[in-house]
Amino acid sequence: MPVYFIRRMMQSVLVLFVMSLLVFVGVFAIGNPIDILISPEADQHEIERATRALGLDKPLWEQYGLFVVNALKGDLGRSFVFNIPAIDLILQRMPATMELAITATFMGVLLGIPLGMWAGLRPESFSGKLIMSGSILGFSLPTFWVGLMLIMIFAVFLGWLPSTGRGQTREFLGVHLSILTWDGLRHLAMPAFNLALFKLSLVIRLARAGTREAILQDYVKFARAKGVSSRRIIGVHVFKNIMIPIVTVLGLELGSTIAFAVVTETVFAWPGMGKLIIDSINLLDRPVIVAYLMVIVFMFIFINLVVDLLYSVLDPRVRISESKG
Amino acid sequence: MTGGSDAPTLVVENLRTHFFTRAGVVKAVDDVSFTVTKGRILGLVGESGSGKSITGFSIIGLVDPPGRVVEGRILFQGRDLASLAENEARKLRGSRIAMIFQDPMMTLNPVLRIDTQMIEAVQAHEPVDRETARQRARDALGKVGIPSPDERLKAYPHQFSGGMRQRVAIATALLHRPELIICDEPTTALDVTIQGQILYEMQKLCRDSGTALIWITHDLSVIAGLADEVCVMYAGRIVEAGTVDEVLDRPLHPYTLGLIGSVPSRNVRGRPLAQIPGMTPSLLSLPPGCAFRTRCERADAACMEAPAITLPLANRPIRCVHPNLAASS
Amino acid sequence: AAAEITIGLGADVTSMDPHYHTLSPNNNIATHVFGTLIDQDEMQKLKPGLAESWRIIDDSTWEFKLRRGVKFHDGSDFTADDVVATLARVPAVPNSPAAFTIYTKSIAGVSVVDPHTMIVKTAGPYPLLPTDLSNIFIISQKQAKAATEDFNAGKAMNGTGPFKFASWARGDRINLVRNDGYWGPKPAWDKVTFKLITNDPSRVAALLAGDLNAIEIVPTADMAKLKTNKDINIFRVVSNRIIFFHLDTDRDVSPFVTDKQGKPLDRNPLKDLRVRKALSKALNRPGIVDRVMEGEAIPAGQLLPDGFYGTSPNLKPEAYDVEGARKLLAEAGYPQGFAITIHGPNNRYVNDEKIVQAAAQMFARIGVDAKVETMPSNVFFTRANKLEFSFMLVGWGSGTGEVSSPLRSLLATFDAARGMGTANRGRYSNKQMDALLDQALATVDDAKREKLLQQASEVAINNLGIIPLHYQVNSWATRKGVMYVPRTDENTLALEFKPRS
Amino acid sequence: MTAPDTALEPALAAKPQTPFQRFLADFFDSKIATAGLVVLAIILFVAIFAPWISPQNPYDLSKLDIMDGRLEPGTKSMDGKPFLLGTDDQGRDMLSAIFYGLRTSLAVGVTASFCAMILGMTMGLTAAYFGGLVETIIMRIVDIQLSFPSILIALILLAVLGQGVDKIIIALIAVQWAYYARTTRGTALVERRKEYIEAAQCLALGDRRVVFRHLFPNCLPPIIVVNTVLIANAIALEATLSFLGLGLPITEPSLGLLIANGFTYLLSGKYWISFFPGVALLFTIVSINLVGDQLRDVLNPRLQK
Amino acid sequence: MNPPVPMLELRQVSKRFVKRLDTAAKLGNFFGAGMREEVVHAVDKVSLAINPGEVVGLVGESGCGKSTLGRIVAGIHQANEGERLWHGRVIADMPAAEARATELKIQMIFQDPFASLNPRMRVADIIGEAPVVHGMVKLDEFDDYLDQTMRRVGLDPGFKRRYPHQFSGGQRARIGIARALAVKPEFLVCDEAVAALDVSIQAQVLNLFMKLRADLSLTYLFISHDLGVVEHLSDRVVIMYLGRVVEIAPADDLFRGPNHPYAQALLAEVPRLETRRRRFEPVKGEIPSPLDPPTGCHFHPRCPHATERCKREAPVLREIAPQRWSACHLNDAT
Ligand SMILES: Nc1ncnc2c1ncn2[C@@H]1O[C@H](COP(=O)(O)OP(=O)(O)OP(=O)(O)O)[C@@H](O)[C@H]1O
Ligand SMILES: Nc1ncnc2c1ncn2[C@@H]1O[C@H](COP(=O)(O)OP(=O)(O)OP(=O)(O)O)[C@@H](O)[C@H]1O
Ligand SMILES: [Mg+2]
Ligand SMILES: [Mg+2]
Repeated sequence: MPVYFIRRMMQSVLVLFVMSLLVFVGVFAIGNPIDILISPEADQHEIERATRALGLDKPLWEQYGLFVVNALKGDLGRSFVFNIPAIDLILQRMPATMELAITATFMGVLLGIPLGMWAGLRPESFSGKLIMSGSILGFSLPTFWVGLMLIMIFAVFLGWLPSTGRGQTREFLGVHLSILTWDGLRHLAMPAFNLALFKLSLVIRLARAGTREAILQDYVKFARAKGVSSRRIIGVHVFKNIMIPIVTVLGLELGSTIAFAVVTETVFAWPGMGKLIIDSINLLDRPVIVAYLMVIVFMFIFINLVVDLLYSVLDPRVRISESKG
Repeated sequence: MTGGSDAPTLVVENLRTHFFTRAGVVKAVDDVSFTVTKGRILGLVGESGSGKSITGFSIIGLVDPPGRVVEGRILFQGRDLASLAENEARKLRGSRIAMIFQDPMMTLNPVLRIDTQMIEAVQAHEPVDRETARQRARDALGKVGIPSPDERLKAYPHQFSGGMRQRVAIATALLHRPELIICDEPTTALDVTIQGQILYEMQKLCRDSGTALIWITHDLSVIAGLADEVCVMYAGRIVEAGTVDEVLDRPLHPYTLGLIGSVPSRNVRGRPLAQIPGMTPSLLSLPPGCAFRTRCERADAACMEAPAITLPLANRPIRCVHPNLAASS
Repeated sequence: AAAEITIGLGADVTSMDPHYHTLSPNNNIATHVFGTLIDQDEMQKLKPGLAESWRIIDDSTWEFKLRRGVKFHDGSDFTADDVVATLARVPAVPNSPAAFTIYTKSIAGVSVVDPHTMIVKTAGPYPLLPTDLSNIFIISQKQAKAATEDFNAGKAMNGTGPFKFASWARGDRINLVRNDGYWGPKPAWDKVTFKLITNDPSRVAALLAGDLNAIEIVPTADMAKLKTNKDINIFRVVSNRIIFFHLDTDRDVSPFVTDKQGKPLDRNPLKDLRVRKALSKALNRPGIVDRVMEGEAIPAGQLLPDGFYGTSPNLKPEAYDVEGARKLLAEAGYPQGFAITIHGPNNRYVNDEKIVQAAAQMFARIGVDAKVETMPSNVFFTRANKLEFSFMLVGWGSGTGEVSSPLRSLLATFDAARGMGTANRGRYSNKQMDALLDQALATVDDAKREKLLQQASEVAINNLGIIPLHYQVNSWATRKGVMYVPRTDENTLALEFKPRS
Repeated sequence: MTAPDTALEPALAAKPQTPFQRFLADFFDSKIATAGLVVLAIILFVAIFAPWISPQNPYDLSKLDIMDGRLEPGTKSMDGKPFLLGTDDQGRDMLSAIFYGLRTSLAVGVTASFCAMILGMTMGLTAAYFGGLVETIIMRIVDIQLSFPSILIALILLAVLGQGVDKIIIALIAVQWAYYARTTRGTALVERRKEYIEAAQCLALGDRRVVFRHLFPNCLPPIIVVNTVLIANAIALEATLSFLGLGLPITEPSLGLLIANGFTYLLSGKYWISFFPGVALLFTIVSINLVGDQLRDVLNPRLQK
Repeated sequence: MNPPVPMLELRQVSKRFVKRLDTAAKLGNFFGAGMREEVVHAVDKVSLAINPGEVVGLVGESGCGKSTLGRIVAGIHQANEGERLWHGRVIADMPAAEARATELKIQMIFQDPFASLNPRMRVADIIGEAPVVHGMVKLDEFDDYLDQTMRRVGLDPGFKRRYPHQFSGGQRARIGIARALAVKPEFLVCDEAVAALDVSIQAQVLNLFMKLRADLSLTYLFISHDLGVVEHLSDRVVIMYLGRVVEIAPADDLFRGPNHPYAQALLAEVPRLETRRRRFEPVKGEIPSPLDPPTGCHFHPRCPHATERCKREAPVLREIAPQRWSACHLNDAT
């Protein structure tokens, strides 16, 4: 366990270092934030003052050094645009994104596993083929396009669901969650489904492939030879086996789900941190970009940890503790 | 023991199991008949692909599509299994008839604990609580010689060696004291010393509880040491049957003869083995007539007709028009 | 039942601090909560706000009479001391990327005569002082030391405006409630919710779905459809924002002007007025307005729409004239034309990218091969400021509502120290224009100044220091039953939304 | 005995000759995959021959007229030619724009995936064959790269690099090479342990020969599968990036950019500007995925029967 | 009289497979994570001499290191310790060209008829690649050489344009043999070369081996877990248990009377056609994990004669009779 931690940490520190350097050089290369932020009527004096205020007058390496020193102290800098600590900004936006990503993942799992298992058990049937064709569609449709179609259908034409935004939230353990209110849920439904679509297809395929492979295994045949009912065989023997790849892949995918929330958040005006990063890139709000990357990396470490733990619960062959001598 | 000691546990009559594949019909089991008696071991030998496993699966009702039992009767204590509804068949599986597979690494679900897999086998047939079921599982493990069964129940399959797993599988098969156990090459993947242990357990079991056993293998030597009767299969058919001594000492069918000659043994040390030329034919494109015809030195025009089962000697059914009656050992 | 309105905003609000960042969306919210000494009406004409009246005592001294009986949201009285505290805070806000000091820099000193009278001294004659002050939000002296965080958290959101701050969910929504003690007309709404929906179609969809009562910045693409929708009202007014081409009239060799084979030219054709004229004539402004802008723009002939302070009645949009353009090009020595790259932002102005393409199409018709290169505004403005381009699409909104603003920033000869030509990315320079402008900026008399500004405009535009294209139209859409008074300054003021009676 | 035995001749003769023929036979086994391949072939044809079969060159601004903008499908232009699928806001014939857009999208997707494949494969093979420190370094980089969402890497890279076909290709390569490297290494490690590699070593055939003649060809099937998936991914990712405003220049729109461009007109009923490109994109990605799916089944030794 | 120089000799050869700790694990250990390197002593100080023309059988249970030893002999694995000699000369010390020529003289035949042939090469290339690369045949003689090699192993040269998947298991085994024979080896290592084949096919291939031995005067190291096959073919038999050689004996002597208790148990367990309905008497215990082998004599936990000494001290291989070597403490007592 500790070794596992150390391995992850070493990797992450490297990622952080590379990414932050990239962002520093990148933002420097893209443009000067002052050019965008400053009022067009500002004079030279005002421009210089603003440059100094944001610390952009120093040479790049000095800015980076300062950042590293501060980052080690836990300070990731203040947003140029919002003038609040970048990390606060992100943490404020994070619950919305996490809520979206996690709901989407759950949707993917809860719908995907039964569908995939069904298709895996009846690969030749019409329904099975239909599910698989659907999953290819899910893979292929661009998220943004689906998002707008959903709005068109469910909000504009049918008027069943609110079109955009986050809806009413309720505070729970210090974070605002929309999942706790009816209004919030209604707002969450479409964007979550939009984001879930890709996961759903993925889960369907994993579940189908896993099921197809599992039912050919001797242990399934042996279970049948024991006289165990097919309900139990599918529900326990097959299910537990297909969960292993699904949990692994989904866990790793949760990161990209969060990242791809950028698109969904843009379409549904969901006030998460994906939208924030796009805006920050547009406004060259470097501290926010860097802090965002940091947060993502830490989230990855955490997610990977959870995945590995879950993995070891599901698959006794790879108990983490076993690598211990 | 009730009834006569020679009351047949299982009678298979004219069993045909075919696979309807896109490339054509695979006659994996083609007109197979035999009888297994209480407390005795029937050996089923043949080379790879000759239909031994499918015969076993047909009996226990686990032939998967596109395969299907197309003809024949499987009389288990008088009931025809071939015409049983799936639910009825399921009730028999594991309780009255059990099966053990070849690869001990694959027969146990790697992600479930041993106790889960054994308890579910108990509960599938008897409405007992978990504790009782666990008790039963523990006893069964003890019976097959697994030390400290209590702890072992909580283990996962990967924590066992191959031989131990095979014993777990046997213990699972024994949970309901079945009248018939079908063993599909259960020792092929194991080392000789471990194979010895398993053979020992099975022999003891047969002797003590009078269970009838079908032992599928391609290894004539194992059959020689273990079985009472033997059926030799070739290309989906039984070509010769009889008691072990009779068949091994006086093989009538040229194939059996060749098979015995192929086994390296003390008698032929250093000398070329009496090999059968050619290779086993594909079941998809069997030559007409006797399937062994193309590899047989005795083959002639008469073999163009598919040979029927004959009884050239008492109790020695054989499927050949030119039985090797002169030979004796 | 309480009257509520939910309004969709098209740009994100970054801070509640009214003096942190002079950014339209921020200022828009501040306008609701805080008051200014001088207000701008929907046409950006100045009108009394917290100051009931003001007058010039001499060229650099102004007297302001403050409104009596005005109370802050916390109940305290509004006095001259609050103004002093405000003016003191403006330069003291840390980390500001764009400070409000650009509106206070002319002020040399402030003195309080009595709680409702104050004197403001400017460094020299500075006619724009009232205009500048209309951008400064007055806070209570109690909040003189408040930090930006305090405003963001709502603690310091204590103004004299028509609405009180209720809550702010960053990036999502802002909630305001009515200030019953407002000195001006009573707002029609008990509760106002601003939802931030920066994605255009989403905003429209939300309005159509009935989640919003009104939206700002109606996408031009949806205009036609919305106009025919019986449930929707549209409110439009020409804006103070002009879209134009800036062009390199300074360098002898300009980086993106070449001959048709891509080889550099020995002289810069853009320095030739005939060429500039030809390019201007080649632009089918009505076509762009009609097709690209869906009618949501007005062809431009000068720096601000007619009627704004300082605009010249003599300046009209250039007529579309391909033949004339070709002739002029031939006269200038380019009968075969030349090649040019038009640069433009792709996420800054309404349809910016499409306008550039359309212009390129039109230049092709007179033999000028135009390539198009658009980029995100962050890249665009940095490069433009480094003078990397030859011909670029830009826009200019005059917050002051008068022509001096674009003249000073876009057309005056670049002079960093004096703050002249700060956005003059073509480095246009004309002595005559500079002189007229300098004179105007030092003239306090409004009539005289207007005359000078008109003259300066005429010089600059006739000389094509920029090529004007069109004025944008600001538009709002509401669900039926809600009315709005559209504003040239792009502000979306809840006060101005009225239920139809 | 040692005489060549011919008894098995008839049974084996029925089988097709080369692995490639066998592969083809397996591939065309599935109707839906065959359909996918046909669609893909049509799409490829259109993409390659776009300049010759399009009614208009939509990338040539001098050929466009904004006065033709946003015409409905089927209407005639000012000079009489019909616009089968309508026009976009610039007066581009949608049909031509889709043809050219396909060309751009496919070119970007294929080029990027191909370059990524070369790079990733080299890295993966190097890592697998040499092992040791080289492997550790390469695989660490791969791990790091893969532990970061592709869209973020692309976003940041594109922000840094700016717009342009070459830029987006670079970004896509940067995003994708690691997948190839990981796949290649994975397969190579499996293949390397197979006995035929040992046999080649035992025959003293030399490292280079073993890697390129024996190891490499056997690593190809999974890479081909990954390649189809990643081409589809690259096309979709490019579309998404274009939608987010980073990506290709507006004057030479890809399908993604066409969709993004028409996105603003969806609510106003001018569906054709984004709908038709959307359909084209859909067909492209679906057909590639169908083909890839079937390839996966056919090339997967575990499912081979 | 000097003993004849063996054709191939191994001296005190060891092979360990180590799963190393990465930096993170080392760091972890620094904080007391207690990670250990996993070491498998696949081959542990094995000495072996094989004379020209001899067939030496190598038997033992799965995982005991037979294949590893075979690969060391064939030069595929490098031993961690010990020397490999060819006609009395250390191969590692030979000049590069000579070492290469020597390696070609020692060829290997593999177990898996599927995995041991490159699925993407035609039979002609599989067999003919090495001789061409090493310049052993001229191009114009290539076809003849190929045909001859194929015929020698009983393959129809008409099949040479085919791919491996178009052959049956027995034929593939023949292709593998032809591939080895094509470089004119003198010594063949056969690793379970017939284990995957059906009995009837197995007999064909075994016969082929014997014929080739006679025709080409080959020397074999024949690895198998099937004692019947080894007995049939070998002149001498080497028995391994968990990486160590426990007994070396001429085949006749061994099958008449094995010395080492493990050899005795092994032989007792072999099922034979001749013994009918015997009562099986199993060896107790499981095969220990090579990761964590027992102390002293590896066999002591399963040995019916084990003493205290067996637990502590590993017995060395001693010559107990002419040509017979055994590693058992019991031999000391007598
Ligand atoms: N699902 C299936 N589809 C088509 N043919 C099948 C299928 N399963 C088995 N067969 C065929 O049935 C025949 C008999 O198979 P079976 O498994 O009974 O052989 P076996 O004697 O048990 O061989 P082995 O010793 O290799 O286990 C084989 O030729 C096989 O090709
Ligand atoms: N490349 C390797 N890396 C790590 N361990 C290995 C490797 N090759 C072999 N081993 C280990 O060395 C031991 C001996 O392996 P080897 O293959 O020589 O056994 P074997 O006697 O041939 O077994 P079998 O009869 O199963 O083929 C085994 O425990 C195996 O796990
Ligand atoms: Mg079988
Ligand atoms: Mg081995």
